[in-house]
Amino acid sequence: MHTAPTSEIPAQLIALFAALMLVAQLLLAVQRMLLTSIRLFAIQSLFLAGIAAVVAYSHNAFHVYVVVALTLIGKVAFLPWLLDRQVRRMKIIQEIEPLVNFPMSMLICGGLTLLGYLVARPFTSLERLGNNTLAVAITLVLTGFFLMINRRKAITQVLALLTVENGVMLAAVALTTYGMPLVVELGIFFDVLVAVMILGILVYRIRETFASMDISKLSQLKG
Amino acid sequence: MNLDLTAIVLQTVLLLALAPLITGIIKNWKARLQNRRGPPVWQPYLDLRKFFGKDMVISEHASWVFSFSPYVVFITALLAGLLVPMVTVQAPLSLFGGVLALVGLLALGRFFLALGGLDPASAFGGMGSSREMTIAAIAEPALMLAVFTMAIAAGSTDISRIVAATLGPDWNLLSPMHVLAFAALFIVLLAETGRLPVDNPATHLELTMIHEAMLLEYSGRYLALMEWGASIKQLVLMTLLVNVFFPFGLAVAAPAGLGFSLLTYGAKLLVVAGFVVIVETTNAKLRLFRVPDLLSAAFVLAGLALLSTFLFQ
Amino acid sequence: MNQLPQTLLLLTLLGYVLGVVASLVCLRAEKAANFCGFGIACLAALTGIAASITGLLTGATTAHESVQILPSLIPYIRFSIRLDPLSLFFTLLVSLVGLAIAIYSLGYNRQFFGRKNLGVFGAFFNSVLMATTLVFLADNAFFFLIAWELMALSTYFLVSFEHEKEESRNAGVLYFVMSHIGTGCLILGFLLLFQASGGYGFEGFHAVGVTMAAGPRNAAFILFLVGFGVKAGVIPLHIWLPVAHPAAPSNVSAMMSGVLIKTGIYGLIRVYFDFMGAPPNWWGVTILTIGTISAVLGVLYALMEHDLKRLLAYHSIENIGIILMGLGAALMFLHTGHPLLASLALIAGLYHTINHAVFKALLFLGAGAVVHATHTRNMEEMGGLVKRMPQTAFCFLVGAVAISALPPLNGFVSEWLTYQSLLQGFGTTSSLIRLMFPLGGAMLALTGALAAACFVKAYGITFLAQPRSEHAACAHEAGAPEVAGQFLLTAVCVVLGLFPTQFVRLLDPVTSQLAGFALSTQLSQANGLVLAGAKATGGSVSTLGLALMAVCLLPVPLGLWWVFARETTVRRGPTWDCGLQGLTPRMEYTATGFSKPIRMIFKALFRPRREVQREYDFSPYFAKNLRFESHVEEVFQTRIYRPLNWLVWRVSRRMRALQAGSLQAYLIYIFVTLVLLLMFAL
Amino acid sequence: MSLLASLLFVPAGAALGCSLVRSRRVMAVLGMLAFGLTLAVGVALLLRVAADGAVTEWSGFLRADALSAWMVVLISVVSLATSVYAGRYFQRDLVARVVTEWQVKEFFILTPLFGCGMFLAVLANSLGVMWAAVEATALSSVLLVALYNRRTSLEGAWKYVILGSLGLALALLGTVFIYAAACKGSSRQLPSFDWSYLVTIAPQLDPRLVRLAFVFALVGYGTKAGLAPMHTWLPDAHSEAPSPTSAMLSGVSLKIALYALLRFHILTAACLGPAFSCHLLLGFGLLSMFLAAPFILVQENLKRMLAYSSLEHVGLICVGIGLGTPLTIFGALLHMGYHALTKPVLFFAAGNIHQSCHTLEFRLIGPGMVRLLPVTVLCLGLAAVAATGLPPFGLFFSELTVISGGVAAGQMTISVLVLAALIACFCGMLRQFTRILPGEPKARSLGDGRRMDGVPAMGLLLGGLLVFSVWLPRPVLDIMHQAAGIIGGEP
Repeated sequence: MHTAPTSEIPAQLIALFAALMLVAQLLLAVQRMLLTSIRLFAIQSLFLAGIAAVVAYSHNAFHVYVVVALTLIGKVAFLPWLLDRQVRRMKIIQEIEPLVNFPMSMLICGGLTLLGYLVARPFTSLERLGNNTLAVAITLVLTGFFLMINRRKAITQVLALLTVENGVMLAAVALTTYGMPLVVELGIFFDVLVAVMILGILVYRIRETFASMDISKLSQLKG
Repeated sequence: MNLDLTAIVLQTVLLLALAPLITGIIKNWKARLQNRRGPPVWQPYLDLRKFFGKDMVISEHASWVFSFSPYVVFITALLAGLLVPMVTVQAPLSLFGGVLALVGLLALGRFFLALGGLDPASAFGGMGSSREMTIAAIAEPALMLAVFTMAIAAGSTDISRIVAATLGPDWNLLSPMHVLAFAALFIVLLAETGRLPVDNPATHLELTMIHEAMLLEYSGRYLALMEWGASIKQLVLMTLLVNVFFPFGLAVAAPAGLGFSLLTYGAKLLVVAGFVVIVETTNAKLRLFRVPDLLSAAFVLAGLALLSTFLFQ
Repeated sequence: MNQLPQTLLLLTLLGYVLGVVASLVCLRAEKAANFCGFGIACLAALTGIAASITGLLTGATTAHESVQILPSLIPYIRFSIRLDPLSLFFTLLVSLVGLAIAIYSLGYNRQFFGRKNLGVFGAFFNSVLMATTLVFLADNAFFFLIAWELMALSTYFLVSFEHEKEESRNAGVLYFVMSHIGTGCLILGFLLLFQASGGYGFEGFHAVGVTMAAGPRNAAFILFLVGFGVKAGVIPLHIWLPVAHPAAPSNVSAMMSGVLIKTGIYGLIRVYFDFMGAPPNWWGVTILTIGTISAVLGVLYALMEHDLKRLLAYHSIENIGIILMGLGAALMFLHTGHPLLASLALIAGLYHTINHAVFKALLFLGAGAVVHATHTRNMEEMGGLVKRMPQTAFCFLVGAVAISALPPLNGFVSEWLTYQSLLQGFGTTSSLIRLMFPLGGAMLALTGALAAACFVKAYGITFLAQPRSEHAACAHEAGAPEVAGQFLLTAVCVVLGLFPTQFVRLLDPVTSQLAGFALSTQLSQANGLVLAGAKATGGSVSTLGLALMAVCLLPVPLGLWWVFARETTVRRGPTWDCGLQGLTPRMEYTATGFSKPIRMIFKALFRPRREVQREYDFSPYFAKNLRFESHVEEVFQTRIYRPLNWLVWRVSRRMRALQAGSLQAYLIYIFVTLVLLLMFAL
Repeated sequence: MSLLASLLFVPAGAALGCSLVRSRRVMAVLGMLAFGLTLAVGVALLLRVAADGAVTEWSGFLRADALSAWMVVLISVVSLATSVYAGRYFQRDLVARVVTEWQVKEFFILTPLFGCGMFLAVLANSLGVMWAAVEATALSSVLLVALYNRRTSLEGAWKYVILGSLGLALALLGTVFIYAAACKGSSRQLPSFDWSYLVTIAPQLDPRLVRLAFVFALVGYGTKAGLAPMHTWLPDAHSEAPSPTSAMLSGVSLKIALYALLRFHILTAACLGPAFSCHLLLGFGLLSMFLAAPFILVQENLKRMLAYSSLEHVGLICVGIGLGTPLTIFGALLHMGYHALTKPVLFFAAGNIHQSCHTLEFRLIGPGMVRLLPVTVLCLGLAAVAATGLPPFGLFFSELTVISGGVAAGQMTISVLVLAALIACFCGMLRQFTRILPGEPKARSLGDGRRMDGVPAMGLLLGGLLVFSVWLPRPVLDIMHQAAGIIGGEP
């Protein structure tokens, strides 16, 4: 019979990594430089991969290793590279100008974290791996959501979307026995990949036609 | 109830004969009250005779409606007359229609009278028709309400039955219902017959005349028919008034007591005529837009009459 | 029992379908389309008349048989028709009027040759006839609603048939919107009945009202009143009517005013007398009051019109009011338990229904001919037409006399019956309510007198005196089919007026079905010559007798003429012009002038606005030229509908701000939704 | 070849073929063939499911029950009509130099993929795969929306993809929660993620997790299905996409998202009892209906107005399902079908008008379309009559079925609200169409007015609509009753 291994090393590692993911997220929320935030995202994904790796190791489940690999290849290496390249090629002004100023956004993120914990409270009992991972996951989703709202540039919105994705994957790893069936994982992975590519294409076209990436310029369709 | 032909014929003759006389009497008495000698009472007969003898001039704009109207006016007045009991309780045509039919017939006559006024394309005619129809329209509810009061009391719209009911044992002249309804109907009578203070039958001043304005283009025998029809209508309304409210003396069965009833009838008519004369001499003509006040007063009176049937019983 | 009416009715419906198909088939060949479409409509309508009359005479039972005409598709729908007396009576109405209009259209539509697509016109005309017939025959609320909506839809297309005119388009929209709102109320009402009876079948609805709780029952009453009231054009739901009827082609106006608004009456009778069970008192009182108000206000607004067709449209409102007075009285009698009087009042209402259908259709057809001849609907530019289009003028005169409720024509008969029921209603109750009856009667009298005034104006200004415009001066009589259609209706007017007792016999099954009494024997005295009230002593009238008597009296004036005026001559001369050089049409009395006294008397209601502009050189008494405008605004329009409309627009425009185009805003919507759900839904 | 697999492979093959050939006509024919085939297969599938229950293939990876079969038929019909319409449409666009050959090729490749994704979404048994498939449809349609590459179309596409993929991320979270709930019960080895399995164990699932899962799924798939207030991408995408794509988006893609939501709804109802999810669906449905009305009334753009009317219809479907009685669910499914037959016609006609007038703004189109494009306007008018819920077309029946079902369920107020919203939308549509269709056109002619643009496609759909309005074949009725049973939670 399987019980939540709260006292074991893996569990603590997972809790640690999850916390670090959250930290990365909060840093993203206050980050001014575009390239830096891309790297932050890479780091966050790295922690995600770490968690997956711990899970895989502690349950020595093969297919979770696949997940680890995919995450490393995709979210840690490929996507950041892609975005980075695009940013450089399009010579986007580095400055990110958010809608809400930073103290305010910090405050909101704090509130969202609180909400995440409130929502996750009833479920702590059924988490298999470490405390509050679920809370972190929900918080990641919510703050990522807030980031999307708070950013003006197309690229940054893509980034925020990816952090939301990270949150979801964290939940997947944290809540389920150990990850989801392989086919689902693969499907999700490739969807995310394709999504980012298509977003890239769109960002490029927008850049071409609007000579800017400020999506607040995209407001002709009204009513 | 079969139709009594003799009664029909007699009443028709009576109507034809009596109507101009009443007009003449009213004219004559008015003159006397105003210290004039005035025309003799049979003057209207002479007028009619003369009109019939005259050639006619018909407006070139007029159509067949113009020539058709006098007959309608004349005949509807006669028909209406046959629906009211004059000297006998049983009106000759009461089977063919009660008070509703009477009002309807008079309205039909008025309808064509007004059309005849409009037909010759003269502004006077149009003005006359417009005013005539307006006044009739606002007189109608008062008339109907007063009539309903009587009809409800008698439980029938048949005038003979109403008369019979009033003639019955439980008849008292001074019941508030009777008094109020009578007052209402009297005002309506003034309005319907084009008397002062509503209309001045004696004037030919364009802006004040109503009935005369419609007849302006008529001449010769058509004019005669129109005038005669008008006086018959007046007689009919007076008869309605007197016989519905003061039915005493009416002969119940045909031959017996006809003479007496005829006498009483004449007397009653004279009294009403006197009333009319007094009103006409003591009142000035109202402005057209004050007439509604008068008639709405009549409406209120009739309404009160109705209410009184409801309260005192 | 008797299959004949059934088969005939099915043939009728089939005929209308055939008409639709045929007119669509010869879409390109307009002459053929006109001929096929309306010719077939004529035949079908004839069959309908035959069917309904045979049904009413032979199958004089209240037990209806229901016939399935299509397989049912979805739960609750049954495409079945019923042949009970009420349906048959209204089928008679639609077929009769439809026949005349179809004949008329054969000629009237020639004006559209080369301009419009007559195939479409014929198709929609037939489909309106079919849908209306189905509305009267439907045996299932679902089916009823389908037919109802089909009718509204086809009518919408017919109203905006001349869609080049902005007026027609807007009229169509207004009509359809109002009608749809009404339909919404109907659906709700039927849903309430459905709740009570558990099905949509009419036989299940029969007297279901008694099983309902007071709340839903009254709600249903009001919903049906609104729903059918919109269609019938009851004040204050009437605003579409004076807009839509004039905008449509005249044969369509005749159709709408003659038949379509009667579907509302049919619905009210069907629901209140068949479904709702014994009514509480205030229902009847409400209906009677609304009827009275509609009658008086309708005719008053009609008087203010100088657009011939708008005037007629307002008169439709008035007559619907008169019909409702009969129905309301009947409901009150049912409440106080006087089924006999209830039947009398019902007869009055139904009689007036068919009368109005006939003479209003007649008047609209005449107006159509006139408008076509003079190219205007403004009476001020007509005049003198009695010489130029004599037959139309004659028919219109008959219609005018009939609608003014003057003896001996049909309008008088039905109003006489209404008066009778009102007067005898006074005795049915001892509460103060009973004062409503004579007061209602007085208002009815006022209505009648005003209607007479209005039609003196309409006829006098339109047909008499000098032509007021070039077009009127060179107008020509309408073609043979038009005249034929009008004469048919004229004849019906006269027949309905002179032989009421014979016609009342047709109503026996209806009244015995709905109020439990067959009155025709009581109502007819002196073997059918005289029409009596419900009580033998209640008073009687005989239009036929009066007419004959009038003929008998004719010798009097003729004799006088022969005696005194044999050798007098008749000379044609100019009208007295006060010594001017002849009268010009501009000196004639105008329609506006004619109705001025009424306008002044009812100033409080009309709130007339007048603008006078004078230009004079030296003295105000010799104006060089003078411009006079006078407007009358409908109080419902200005006080209720316009503000409402304005409000709706305002709110909608405000709401557009939600979709302002900013992606952030959209994200925030989703975010807030999510957060709220997380906080409350969990 | 087996039924379900062929449904996936045929469109995929068509896409492949289109990517290989270069002749436009061949590509169009390929599309038509593919979807014609899928339609045939779909009908076969429908008959089979109607006869003997759910069909599974690939060891239960693909599974088609009545609901799926119904959706399959709808997808095939709309896609077939779209590909029939698209050929001539893009030909005209090419003549007008609005698109390049390459963009047309892009369309013909992506559309079968779009269809393929939708088929997979309705056929997949595993919720995870279903999610992936829905995401795939979203991604394949984004580029279609952006096809014209105008500023506005890019904007529309951007909003569509951002909101869509965000929503889908939330939906994924919901999916994960369901899976987690499934994991709880079972022991160490991976539990199956199959819907057919989950629905059996649903009563044992942890209610709190399921509740959470449904909330996320509702917001997520609701965004894709265009439920207010998550609908904001809908008018932008629909108005900016090429008309064939708009037709597919509005005709089926919304319903696919709704279908996914329904699967969650069924699980939730089975676990928590119907009240929770039904009430949420009711709320969102009503909100959508009421939000649609004013926007329709004051809309200035034809296709945006059509999009809002889709919003209204989706809302009605949600209400029907939320009311939760067999009758209302039946009505909702019926409504899905009729709407799928109606809305594409409207978009096709709008496409014709767009190509003729080069604008979609009502005031620029101006009155008198009936004179300029009689045939198009005839189809548009018929479809509009249907879409506003007037007889003799089916939507009248389905709407009335839903309403009366609501009354039968004792939900009088809901029915009243629905009716009010429907009437409001009707008034708006009537007013808007009266602005452009009738009347005397401004002094310009659009060349040959008798052109038969897109008549085959519109005729196909309208014919089907008319036929199925008066006559529903027995199997179809059975299918819908079975589906209603499934949604209603019967085993």
